[in-house]
Amino acid sequence: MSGENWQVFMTFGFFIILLSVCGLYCLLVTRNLIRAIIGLELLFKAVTLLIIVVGYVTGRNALTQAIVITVIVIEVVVAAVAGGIALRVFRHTNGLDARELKKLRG
Amino acid sequence: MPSLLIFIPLFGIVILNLPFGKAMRNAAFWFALAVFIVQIVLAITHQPIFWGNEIEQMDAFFRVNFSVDQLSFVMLLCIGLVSLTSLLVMRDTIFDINERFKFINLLMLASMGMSGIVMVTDIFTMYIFLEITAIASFILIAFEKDVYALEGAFKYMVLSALASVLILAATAILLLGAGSASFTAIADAIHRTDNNLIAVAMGLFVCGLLIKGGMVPFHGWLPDAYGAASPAVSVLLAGIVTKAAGIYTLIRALNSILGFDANIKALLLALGTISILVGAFAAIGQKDFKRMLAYSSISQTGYIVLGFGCATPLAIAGAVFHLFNHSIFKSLLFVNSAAVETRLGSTDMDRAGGLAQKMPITGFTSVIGALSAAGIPPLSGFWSKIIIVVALWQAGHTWYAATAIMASIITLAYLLAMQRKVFFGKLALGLEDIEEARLGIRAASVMLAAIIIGFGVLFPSAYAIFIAPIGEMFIK
Amino acid sequence: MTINHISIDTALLVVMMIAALWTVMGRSLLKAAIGLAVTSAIITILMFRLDSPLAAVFELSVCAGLMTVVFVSTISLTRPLAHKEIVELSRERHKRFGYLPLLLILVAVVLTFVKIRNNIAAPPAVGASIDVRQVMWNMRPLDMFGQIIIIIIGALGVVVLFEERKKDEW
Amino acid sequence: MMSSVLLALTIPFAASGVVLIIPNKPRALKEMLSLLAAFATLALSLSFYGRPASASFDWAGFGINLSFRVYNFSALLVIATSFFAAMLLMYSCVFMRGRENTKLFYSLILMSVGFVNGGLLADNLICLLFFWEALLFTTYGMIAIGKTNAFKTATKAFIIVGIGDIFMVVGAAICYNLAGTLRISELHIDSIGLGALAFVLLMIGALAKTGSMPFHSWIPDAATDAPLPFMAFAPASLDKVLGIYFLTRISLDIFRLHQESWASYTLMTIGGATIILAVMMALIQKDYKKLLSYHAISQAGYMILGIGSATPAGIVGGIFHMINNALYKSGLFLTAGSMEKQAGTTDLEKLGGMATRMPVTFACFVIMALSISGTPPFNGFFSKELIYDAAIERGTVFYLAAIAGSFLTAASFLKLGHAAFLGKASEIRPNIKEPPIIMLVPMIVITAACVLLGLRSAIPIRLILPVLNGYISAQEPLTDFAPNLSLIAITLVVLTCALLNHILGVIRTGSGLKAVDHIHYAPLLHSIYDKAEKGIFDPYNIGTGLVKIFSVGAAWCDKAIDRVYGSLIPTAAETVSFAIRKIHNGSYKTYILWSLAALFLVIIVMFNGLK
Repeated sequence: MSGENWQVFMTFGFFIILLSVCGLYCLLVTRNLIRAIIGLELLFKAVTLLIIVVGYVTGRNALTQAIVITVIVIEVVVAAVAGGIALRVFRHTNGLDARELKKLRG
Repeated sequence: MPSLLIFIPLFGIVILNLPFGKAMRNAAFWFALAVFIVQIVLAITHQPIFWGNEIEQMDAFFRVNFSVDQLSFVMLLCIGLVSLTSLLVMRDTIFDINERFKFINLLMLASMGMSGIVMVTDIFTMYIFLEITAIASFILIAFEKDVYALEGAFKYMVLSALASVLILAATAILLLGAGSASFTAIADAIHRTDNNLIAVAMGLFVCGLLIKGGMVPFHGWLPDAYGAASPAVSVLLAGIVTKAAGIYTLIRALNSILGFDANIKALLLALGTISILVGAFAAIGQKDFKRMLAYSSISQTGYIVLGFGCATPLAIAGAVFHLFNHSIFKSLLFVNSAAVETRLGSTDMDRAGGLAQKMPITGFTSVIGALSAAGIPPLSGFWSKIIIVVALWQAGHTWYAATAIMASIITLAYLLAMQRKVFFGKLALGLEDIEEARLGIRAASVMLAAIIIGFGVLFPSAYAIFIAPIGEMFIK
Repeated sequence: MTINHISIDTALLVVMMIAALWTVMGRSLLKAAIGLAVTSAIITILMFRLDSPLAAVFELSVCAGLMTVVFVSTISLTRPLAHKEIVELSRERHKRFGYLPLLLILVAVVLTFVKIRNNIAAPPAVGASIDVRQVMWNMRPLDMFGQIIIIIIGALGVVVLFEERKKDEW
Repeated sequence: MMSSVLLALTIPFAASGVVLIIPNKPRALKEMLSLLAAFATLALSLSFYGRPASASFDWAGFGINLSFRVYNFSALLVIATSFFAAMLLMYSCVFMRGRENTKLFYSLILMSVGFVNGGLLADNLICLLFFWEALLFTTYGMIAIGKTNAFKTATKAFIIVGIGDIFMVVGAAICYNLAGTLRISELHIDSIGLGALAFVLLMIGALAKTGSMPFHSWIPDAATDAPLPFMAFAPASLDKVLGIYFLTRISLDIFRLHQESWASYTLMTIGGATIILAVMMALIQKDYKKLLSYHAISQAGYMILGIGSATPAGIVGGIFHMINNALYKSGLFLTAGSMEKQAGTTDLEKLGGMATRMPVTFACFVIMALSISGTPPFNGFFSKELIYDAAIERGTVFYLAAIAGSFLTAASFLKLGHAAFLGKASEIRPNIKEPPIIMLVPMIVITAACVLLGLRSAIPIRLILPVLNGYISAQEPLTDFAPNLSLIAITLVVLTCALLNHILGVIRTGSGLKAVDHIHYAPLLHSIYDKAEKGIFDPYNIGTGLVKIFSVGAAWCDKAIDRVYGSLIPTAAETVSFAIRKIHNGSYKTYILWSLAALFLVIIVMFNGLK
């Protein structure tokens, strides 16, 4: 791979890792279920960007764009279903506190 | 024509959902039943007209590229059997016609996703089918809509999404070297390049699959999801979903994509052993029937992964056979738990007792299931475990083999404790008028018990037909 | 792409990180949802700059648009927290989320020490200019069917999870 | 011939399956069927002798074959097994009447016969292990059928024997690694290094099956909880047959034990200790079945001592003793069964004066008791003499242990016989009379066999001698063993002493059962006995000090071993289980953290590679 492309890949890679750390931190620290889902979305964003960068540096934009479109569809469906579950939880516990979801243990 | 396994149910679901009134909703059950039975029959007979490449028009029409080998056949058989079981259990646990209809749709979609997983030849398409199965599963878990089910579903969703991210990241990095997402291209790229990044991608990929498969320490979601789901869903999840999504994909990835890398083998051996032990020990003290079975499931999956980590043809054949056996006996035990749950209203083992007197079929089949899980001759579970252990010796992994055998005793201990608490001993107070489970559950448990006994007794021929060819697949 | 291009990209990436930080550390849920949309929008620009226009359009319309709608509607369906609760929460939040920038700097420092050899090379592409639509419809039709199935599942999921039932007690 | 080898397995298995599925009534149907199967197996096994054969079937592939081999030794033992099975089934037909689960019991007995035959005939370690393990489950099942407490006992037996089996499995694995084959007839390994470890592991397996110390503690428990025919069947005969068979195979064929090896001394020490400790425990039992069960352990010590001595006399004596023991021990258990059936109890304090009411049973008991004590001219005498012969050749200590065991055995049987059959007639149940003829026939047949094997002891010894082929070099002539007159004299003196001791005790206390109480409640020992359950030991007036140390040691060993199996292992497992359940705290964040930690580790490992 040419040095220039490699540099692009490395630069993007650096920020992609930072973005996923952001998402993971959000997922782990928050006590709100919707915010946890937002953390997951950040992770998905990071990985989408990674796929596009790979497409760019290998010159296979067509393939990676096709992949990314599918990933985006999946992402939305996951977010919708997760939101639905959070909504249900809200209806049962009257709150979105992740600490409520500790009844199953042991 | 393997694509028909995906498209016929898909079109069926679309048509069933058209607004044609109640008749469609009643037909859904029979349609699903027919689809699953046809899948079982085709997987057993290896019908060349259906699977063969002579009649390509269908696949060519849809421009899909499926490939089916021995391993896929075993998996398709499991998928058909467990989905059928789940359907039969559903018949006796969900009675509202609209609920039933939605459930059947989701069940067929999940089953379709799994059939896709075992037939694809492209890493990204595999990911899509994984996602189909996963999303359908967590909707199914949340189907119950009590707060426990929601909790289980949410945990599964979070961990599963994390796994998706890992798998996608790995796919992206592998694309960097391969330029195409097909198995062959990626295998070629891995073979060609010696780079840290690619190695890390392999690690990410395997970790993603291990989360889906619920191996220790990636297993946190599994007991909650299995335990909280409604009976029919537990059967499906424990029997096949995690196996198809995590374990089958793992062996496919190792064999067709990543190759048996030394580091990954060491990783799998270690994780397999830890899973066996943690699962078994955690199962000992459980008070809830389903939760105990869930931990037991982790432990049994450990055996399978241990077999993969050993990576000799015999070990992999044994592991795949154990995968099949596990699908059958764990489904059977979950069907038994469903029988208890429908009659007792809960799966708390302390509340049950002496149920075998009132529910003889459930009691008897649960003994068969438990003994097969513990690896007792001549039931089929024994053969797969012994093959794995023998293969481990032959490969020189004596300590792993010894651990595997020791854990087998723990398995027997907790399963016997369960038997004593739930089915034998004195009849618990207030259970005098309890009845045997309904027809669907009974039929499912008898069918699965018959398979366990049949495979155990006819092991040599079953071995020759199903298992040995898988071992041969891996001889390089 | 010249060095100049890379610096523009880097600047955009830094902005993206700031948006992400705002998303995570912001006080209200609504702001977090909007922050996510902003992050998404910046990623759209990056995708556009990386010669992936179709994906960029999808990202913009679906992720920045549709997803925000999903989140905002979910947030509005769940009861907003009382004001007092928010104040208490935000005090706590500072403690818990204050470490994120530190963590990010730490990870960044560690990453600068990681060296990866540049010996990965994909085999040269066969047909130089294959269109996205061609890839999607001719080469990867199974993905399209997968999307259809996923959307059906999503629809079913929304029906199952969002529907009101008399049985629910609240 | 190939198919007939398999028949020794398939007949019992098929019968077992059929018995399980046929309807409960008429009762005679299942009884007839199981008897028929047992006698058919016996007839078949008789045809095996002197006709070596082998059969092999492709089984699991990858070098694991289902291979069988008939040669004189295994054929002899298959005959013995089938004989016992036939006798005991006949006995059970009456004994088990009116009890629950009889169908399952018959089925399990037949299945065990199949498994034991399989184990004896197997010529492949994996194959042998398979049958060996399978026997574990039939044992479990048969104990669990018994009284309410039986489940716990069954679990205990299962754990103890299971642990032995695990060692054996590992041992077999090492053997395979060293020799590259799993065929027993081709396995020859030197007992040094890993080979030594393999020997120890396999030996532990064999000893655990035989029921020697320290793997014995389930047998006395089973005596009270399990159905009686099981006791006569498994611990008294089949377990010994299979365990000693395997011990002989590993000592003679696989590892070629030689006299000066550490292994030989280990075996002899275990044998000697088992004889003494178990018989001490037997001495003070106040229950017919429990007393016999401790003897079942003690007698195993003689066999192990004999085989461990690695001398021709010892090996032949050990095997001969195994057959003899199986005969008289199962016979004695049958007399206990008659007592239980007719008198309704086996508590020695309640029994008494049965000799006049059950004369046939009494006669059988006397002959077999004389036999087990080693009185000429019964079979036990001849095998014991051979073992003494070997023991004195290898070291006086072992001989002393053996002869002391003989003394205590005689003393305890004098006590047992006196308490149960003589003395004041107790009136626990009116009209106690002989059991039905079908129960008497097996007893009489077994007693007759004891007498016959004693009077014609040369015949069995000649049948056993070929076992040594290949072990003892051809130069040494293999003839009958000449009797050692001085040893015989000592034996007779010791037996007389035992008799005198008993008479002395009876005169002092006036009761056969309490003949030993003066030692029992001696001021020095009183507190120890009180502590170690009411009257566990009954040492005699000679060498009180020495006996005391031994007794305490034996009681302590027994308890400690019991504790390891009964509470230490389960407690450890529960603690680990509790800890594991505790860390599953229900928060998905914890689970994500675990995953991330593992992921991080994997990334580091994959990035740098395992060096």
